[in-house]
Amino acid sequence: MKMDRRSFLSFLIGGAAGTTLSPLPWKLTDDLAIWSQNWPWTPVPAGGEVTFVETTCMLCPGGCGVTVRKVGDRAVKIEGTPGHPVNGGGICILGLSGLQLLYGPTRVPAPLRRAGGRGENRWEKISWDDALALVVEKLAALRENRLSHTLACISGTDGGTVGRLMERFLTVYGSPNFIRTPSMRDAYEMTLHLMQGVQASAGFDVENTDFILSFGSGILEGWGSPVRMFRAHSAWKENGAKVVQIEPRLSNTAAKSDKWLPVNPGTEGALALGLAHVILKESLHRREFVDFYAWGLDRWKNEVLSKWTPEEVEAVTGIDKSTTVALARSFAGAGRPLALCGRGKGSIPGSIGEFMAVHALNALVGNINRKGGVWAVPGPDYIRWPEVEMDATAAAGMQQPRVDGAGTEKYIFARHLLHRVPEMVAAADPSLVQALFILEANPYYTLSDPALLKKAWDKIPFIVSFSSFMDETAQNADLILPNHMYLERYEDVPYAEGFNKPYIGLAKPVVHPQFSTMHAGDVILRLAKALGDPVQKAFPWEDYEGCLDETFGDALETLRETGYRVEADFAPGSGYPAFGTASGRFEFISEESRDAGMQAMVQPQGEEPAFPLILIPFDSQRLANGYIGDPPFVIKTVPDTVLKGDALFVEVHPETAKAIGLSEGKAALLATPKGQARVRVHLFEGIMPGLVGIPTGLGHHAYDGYLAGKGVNANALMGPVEDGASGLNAAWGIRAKLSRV
Amino acid sequence: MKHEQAKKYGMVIDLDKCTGCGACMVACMAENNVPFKEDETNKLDSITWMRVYQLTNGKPFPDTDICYLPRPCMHCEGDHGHSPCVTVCPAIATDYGLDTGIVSQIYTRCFGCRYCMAACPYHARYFNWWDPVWPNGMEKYLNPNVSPRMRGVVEKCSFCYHRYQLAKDRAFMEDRRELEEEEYQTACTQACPAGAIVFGDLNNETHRVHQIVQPDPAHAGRPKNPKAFRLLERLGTNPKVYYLSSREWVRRAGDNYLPHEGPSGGH
Amino acid sequence: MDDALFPKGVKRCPLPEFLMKLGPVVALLIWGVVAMLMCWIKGLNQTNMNDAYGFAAWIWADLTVIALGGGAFFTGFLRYLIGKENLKNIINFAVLIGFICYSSALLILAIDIGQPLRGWFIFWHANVHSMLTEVAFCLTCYFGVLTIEYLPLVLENRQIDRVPFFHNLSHHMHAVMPLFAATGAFLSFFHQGSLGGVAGVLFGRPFAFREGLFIWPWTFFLFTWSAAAYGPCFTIMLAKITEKVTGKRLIKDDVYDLLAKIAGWMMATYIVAKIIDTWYWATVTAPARGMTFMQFYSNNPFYGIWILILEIVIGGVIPAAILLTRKGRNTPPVLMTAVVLGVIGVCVNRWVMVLQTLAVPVLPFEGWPMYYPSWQEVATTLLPVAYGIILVAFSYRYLPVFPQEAELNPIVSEPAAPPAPETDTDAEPADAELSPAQA
Amino acid sequence: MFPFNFEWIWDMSHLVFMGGLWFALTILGLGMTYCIIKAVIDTVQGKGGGHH
Amino acid sequence: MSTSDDKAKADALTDTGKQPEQDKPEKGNGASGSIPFFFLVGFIASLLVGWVVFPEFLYSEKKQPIDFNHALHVDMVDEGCESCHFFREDGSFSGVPGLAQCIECHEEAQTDHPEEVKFVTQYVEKYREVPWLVYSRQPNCVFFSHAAHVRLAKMDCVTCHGPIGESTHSRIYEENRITGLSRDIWGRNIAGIKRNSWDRMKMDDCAECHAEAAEKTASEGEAPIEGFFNNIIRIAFPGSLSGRKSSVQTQHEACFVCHK
Repeated sequence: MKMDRRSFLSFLIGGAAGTTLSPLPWKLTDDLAIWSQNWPWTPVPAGGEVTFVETTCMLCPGGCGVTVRKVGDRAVKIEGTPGHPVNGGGICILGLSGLQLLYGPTRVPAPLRRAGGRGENRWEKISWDDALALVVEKLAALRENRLSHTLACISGTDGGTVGRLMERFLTVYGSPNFIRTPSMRDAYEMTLHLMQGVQASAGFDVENTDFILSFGSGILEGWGSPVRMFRAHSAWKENGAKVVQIEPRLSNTAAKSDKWLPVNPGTEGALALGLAHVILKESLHRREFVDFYAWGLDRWKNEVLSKWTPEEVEAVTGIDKSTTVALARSFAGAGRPLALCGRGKGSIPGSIGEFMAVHALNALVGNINRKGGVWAVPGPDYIRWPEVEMDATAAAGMQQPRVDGAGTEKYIFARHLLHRVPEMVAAADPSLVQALFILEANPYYTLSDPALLKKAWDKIPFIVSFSSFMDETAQNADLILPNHMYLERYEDVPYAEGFNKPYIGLAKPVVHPQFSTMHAGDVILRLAKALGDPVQKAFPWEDYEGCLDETFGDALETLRETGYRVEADFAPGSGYPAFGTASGRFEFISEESRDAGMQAMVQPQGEEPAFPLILIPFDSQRLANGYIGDPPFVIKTVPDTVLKGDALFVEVHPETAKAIGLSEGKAALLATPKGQARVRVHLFEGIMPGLVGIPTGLGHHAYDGYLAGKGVNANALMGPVEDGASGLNAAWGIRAKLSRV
Repeated sequence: MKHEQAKKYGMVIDLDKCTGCGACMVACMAENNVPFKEDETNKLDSITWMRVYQLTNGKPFPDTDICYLPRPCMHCEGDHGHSPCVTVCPAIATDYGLDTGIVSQIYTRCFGCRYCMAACPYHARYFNWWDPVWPNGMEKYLNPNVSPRMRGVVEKCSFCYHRYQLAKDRAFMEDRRELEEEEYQTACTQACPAGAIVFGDLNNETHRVHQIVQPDPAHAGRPKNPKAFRLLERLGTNPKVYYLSSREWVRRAGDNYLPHEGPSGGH
Repeated sequence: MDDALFPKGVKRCPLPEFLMKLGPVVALLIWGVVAMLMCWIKGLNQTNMNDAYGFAAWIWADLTVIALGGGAFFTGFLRYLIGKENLKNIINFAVLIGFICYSSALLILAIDIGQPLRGWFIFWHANVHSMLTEVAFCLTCYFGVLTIEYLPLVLENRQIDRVPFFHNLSHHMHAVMPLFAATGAFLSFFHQGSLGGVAGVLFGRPFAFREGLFIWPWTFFLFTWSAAAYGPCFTIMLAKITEKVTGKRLIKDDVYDLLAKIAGWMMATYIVAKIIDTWYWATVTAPARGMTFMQFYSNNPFYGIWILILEIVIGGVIPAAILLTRKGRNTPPVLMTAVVLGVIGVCVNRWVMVLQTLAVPVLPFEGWPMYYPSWQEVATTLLPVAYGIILVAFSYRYLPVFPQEAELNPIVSEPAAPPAPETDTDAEPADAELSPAQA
Repeated sequence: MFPFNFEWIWDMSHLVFMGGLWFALTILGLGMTYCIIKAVIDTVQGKGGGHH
Repeated sequence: MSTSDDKAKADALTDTGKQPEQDKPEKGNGASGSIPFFFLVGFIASLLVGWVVFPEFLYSEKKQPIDFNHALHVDMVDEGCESCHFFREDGSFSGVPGLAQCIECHEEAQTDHPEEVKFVTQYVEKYREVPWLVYSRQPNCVFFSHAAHVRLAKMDCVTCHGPIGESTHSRIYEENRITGLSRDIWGRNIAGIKRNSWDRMKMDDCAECHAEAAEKTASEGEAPIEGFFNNIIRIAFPGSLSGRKSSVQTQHEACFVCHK
């Protein structure tokens, strides 16, 4: 029979009927839905046994204890270690993101040798042997030519075994140029040296104070050990401790404080002296300390009484005298008052005058080395390695002045002056630095005055980075010898910033190294071996772990278990200890350096008419601005009033903006004597008119697509300002011009 | 739940302590496999189950004041579990559990109509506009207890329900059914460096949340603590997230008030 | 060429010309399809929607076309249940428009959801408390009804009609049509309402929230009402446009007049109800949640009070007034103005109920998010329009959509001459005689 | 949508909502079936087209 | 749809039979006799495709890397299933044993059984995990607590996993080409009909058991007569008397009880 149109139609209808009565359409519908619920390209995390590893976070000097949750051999989450002396179970935004650094795309996968020009970011992978051979060859040659002192190392770590190994390596190799990255630690150490005659770092008994007078310290922005400060802050809220924040911008700390004093930028030191004036004038100071343990008060008193009257202070700082007087009284009247300084996170040292003025306030109320006060915490004592035997070359090299001039009689009290290095290197010919090591630091990003930096950088023929990450410095090096990152290695953390007790944390390998990396300690040991005696002799250890074992002895076991060691009952002497100064007392005016401490303020670079405004950088917990850049999670939390797309917002007071003809979100050109950048403006009532606030930690061009190219690097618009008395970098801002585009 | 008394898990966030550091946001993202894009600066398509808002009192310099307000899902109880979002979901992809008081979101049931987002006045619900992508290798840190979401579905804070599940499993091994307060804590609570977040069972007098807010059963759990308030209390969403602030302007910013009204008058 | 397919007794332009005229519309259709595929394959990141605007252009288009398609159910309701016989002359067209609107709505919904492959969950795992479920169910069912109502018209195509089975089928379907129409009306009343409910039940959104009757907020009834009022306007508008395009009168004025009059009354009563509702909401419902009326219309670049005036006065009061006067109804330009204003009014109402609902900040510390559609959204929203035009064109060409057409346009048979474009070569005297007889 | 679905509850809202729905569907279904059957019968009897 | 009376007229008009030739309707008896036949052909053909051919295409067959003899192992261990599929202290369930566990006994081959030898040489010696294909693997959205079922509810493994412990060979693993899940989830029967509690592992199967449990608790303490009527209701309206549970929406357990 013939198949005509109609029979075909009926065939189809029959087919349709049959199909609906078969599982085909229904099962297919269901399975497609299930497919859409389990798309092959959506990852399914593997399960497994859950274990916890307690280690120490090394992303900042905070020294927090962290516990890593593992599933099988994967690290899955980082959390604070409960009951830890420093952070007591809390953790900060950066510490939480550590795993994104561990498994992230910014890791340096293997030793890399530069293939293209510097900064072109073209690399070739080479074996560790070849990589080390390259370095050895270079170093041997330098030593041959009596140029050992032209080897320099910029290190983000010192005091711990790795830092000390590096320092030891340089010493026995014959170079004095071990340079620590700058921070308020430099200023505080110098302050303690000058006023108390001790070689120690400053610890703050913040848990027990009841009145906090903060001269621009970002207590809630990452100053000191961030988590510890947060916890202290919450404790203050509970037990009613008062916080007075002195800074020109309404930071988080200022917003949380009981009183915010918007002071003219850079005049914090003047206010401190003004307060001292009132205290001394009304003799509110604590006699039992001042009379028996202090020296040079009278001369200092005269100085302060004559120079820093509340009227004078009002003129300088913009804080009216009644406020100053009231503040001085309440500060001195408090039970355990504590004055802090070091702006923001304290990543720039600051003027020694300011630090001494603030420290003098603490002395006036007698809370030196007392409960709720400032404690002098001795440096780590656990490293007792045999003295190095230097040969002639080494000795000669060590006799050479340091590149940064630290220790030379102009900068007699300074130990590290990294900010001077670019200037010095750029100036001299031939270059004072022939080979540069960079360990746990990212100077190419953090140093200011980019033009000068570039000039100096180009004059250094051989630059080796030990970075685990492809940061700016690594990207502009000749050779990268990637270190294990902190979750893959053993390393002792010799101290916790601002913690008032001697403390050692231990970082432990949580997971096996993810890439072909090598522990910086082992690299140093292998370099030493390859260089042969006398260098080799100074390193009598098989490998880094062997060194660690020998250094700590039995203590290492307990460290491995608990992850930290702390002298819980540490008290700096009973009551007031004898001070190490010449006078054996606390010196209001240092006998060693009479002029130090008198000049409390430094002026910003730039001239009025050309640069009518003042640019002040500000720090934020959500923006890491040191060696480590923001991981994806952290950058995600940055508000859209700071970053939108790739555009950075600077904070300007509405009036100031209006004067320039700018409104919210408008694009503008920000120019300083050191550089310029396109920005957008965010109108903020919380910033003093006449200022421009710029967030730090952005403007990276290295790292990954989640961070690179976003915003502007504040350091690139700044320049170092040398503090006359100390040589430390005291730049708190720079003159600037904001114009429409 | 025959053997167990019903829980009502809730949270109280002390805005005086909150420093706006953002640790809670990241703790949440890390715990719950929240994806991220290269550009997250458009906050209208940026998934943050826990979002920290910045509030300002709008006063001129130098009287300006700011306050940070972390906003997880409020896990509204509404009227007998009829929270704004739950009742509107056409496919029962979101549900209110009377046993825990937690509003669940089942990603595989959700087909992405986004009605729940329209219903939520807190913007606590987020849509996966993109397929989640982790840079090569980074998927290693993903948490197996939370299923990664696919493109085209809505997700939100779950009060880390998986932690409740795991805690119960642990309890079962010891033949327990009831959990101790500290056995079940959300990731943000655990992480908050300021200790500003307290989490627990609002029905349980021994739990801190209960003691702090003193929920008033007569008025749908409205806090008796004068410092405490809830967001958009007047809408009748009956949230289980409470806030503490000693500052009047902050408490006022938590809800809409007519000029003559105020946080106290509003009640 | 295709003359054999034309309805009896009417002229149609030659096929090439017909296709040529459709060309641009087809292009538009293709553009829309491309955008649609992009949304399905790449996901909804192709749109400008975001977490603040979970609903946007698409849902607005959905609500709007359904409101405008309301002409079908309401005309059917009047024709079959109230017995307005005369409406038989426009109901085919009304049904056609309804069919287009509802099929479009379903299509748009299928694009709008994030996981189309799971779309069927809304039926299988239905949550009966969700207004959206009600929408989905009634929408689908009523679409079925419209198909059933549209089918006989298709079967009446001269060729199809020759197949005995189809002939009989359409015959019998006519017989039971009132039953279908009744069911359709029942379903429509509910889903039109539930669309209103979608916004009205959102007690987290003071701008949209309304109290109501049992589970239904007032918006529920307002939506049904407005659909009944504005749907016919849309039908009239399109019918008029079709007449313009074809250059023929297709429907007698008394039909228009009747429908316009009814629409006018519906609109008038609706707008009164709407004003009362708005007033109550502005003075009682919203303030109870701490929101002042002007809060909803200020501090943002777009949503000003003008939008309310446009909706209620220009899009409601004025057209209602016009349609209530015989003079207004019977002067074509005025009538046209009225229906166009009406259509605008209902579009604005749906826009407001969808987008402004989401735009109004509820948390005091949030701002107004603004939104504009991406080209993909625009294209996919225009897709139904293109498809609609094409379907109308074909239906008009091959189906007896307008029973009165032949009568209104008698064919004067000419001596055999080179066929002019507008001459129906198939026009036989028989047909010519037939046409009057049909009346 | 069916009593055997996980989501189904024997409560008023389900009975009313789904009841109404199934009611409508039944009417449509029966109506169409009626039409088709009648049409088939007529066709077999040779009615329709030009033939009766 | 013009009205029926129009139709009547139209029909009447067609009677005048004035159509031109080509308009003549094809006579019913022409090919139309074959219409039912073709209908049947299409009907049966599609049924065959749907019921027989389709399932064949839907699933791909995979062999386990090692043909594992459960029966043999069960005899040798003393704690039954939990000897290898054990609980960890934190309440999590180990599931399929990892290599480390197997090595405890299979450091080197104990017999010369080819499968064991293969296992030792290919996996133990190379320290490679065995890529077992898990018949009961659920999609990632499922949270299943073995502790709750085995420890708390004291359920047998067999209830869900069937008598796999008695198997002497690993059966073929059938993978759904679309979903990537094991056929055991939907069940071997394409229509989804099951005889044993372990024949399917879809959500409804979990729900079924949970509902029964709920009904049991609900029916406890019913007076005999009451129980009698209730049972009738239970049969008529399944689940209607299982009593309200934690989920506001479904009145079963809250969704999060089984989903993550």
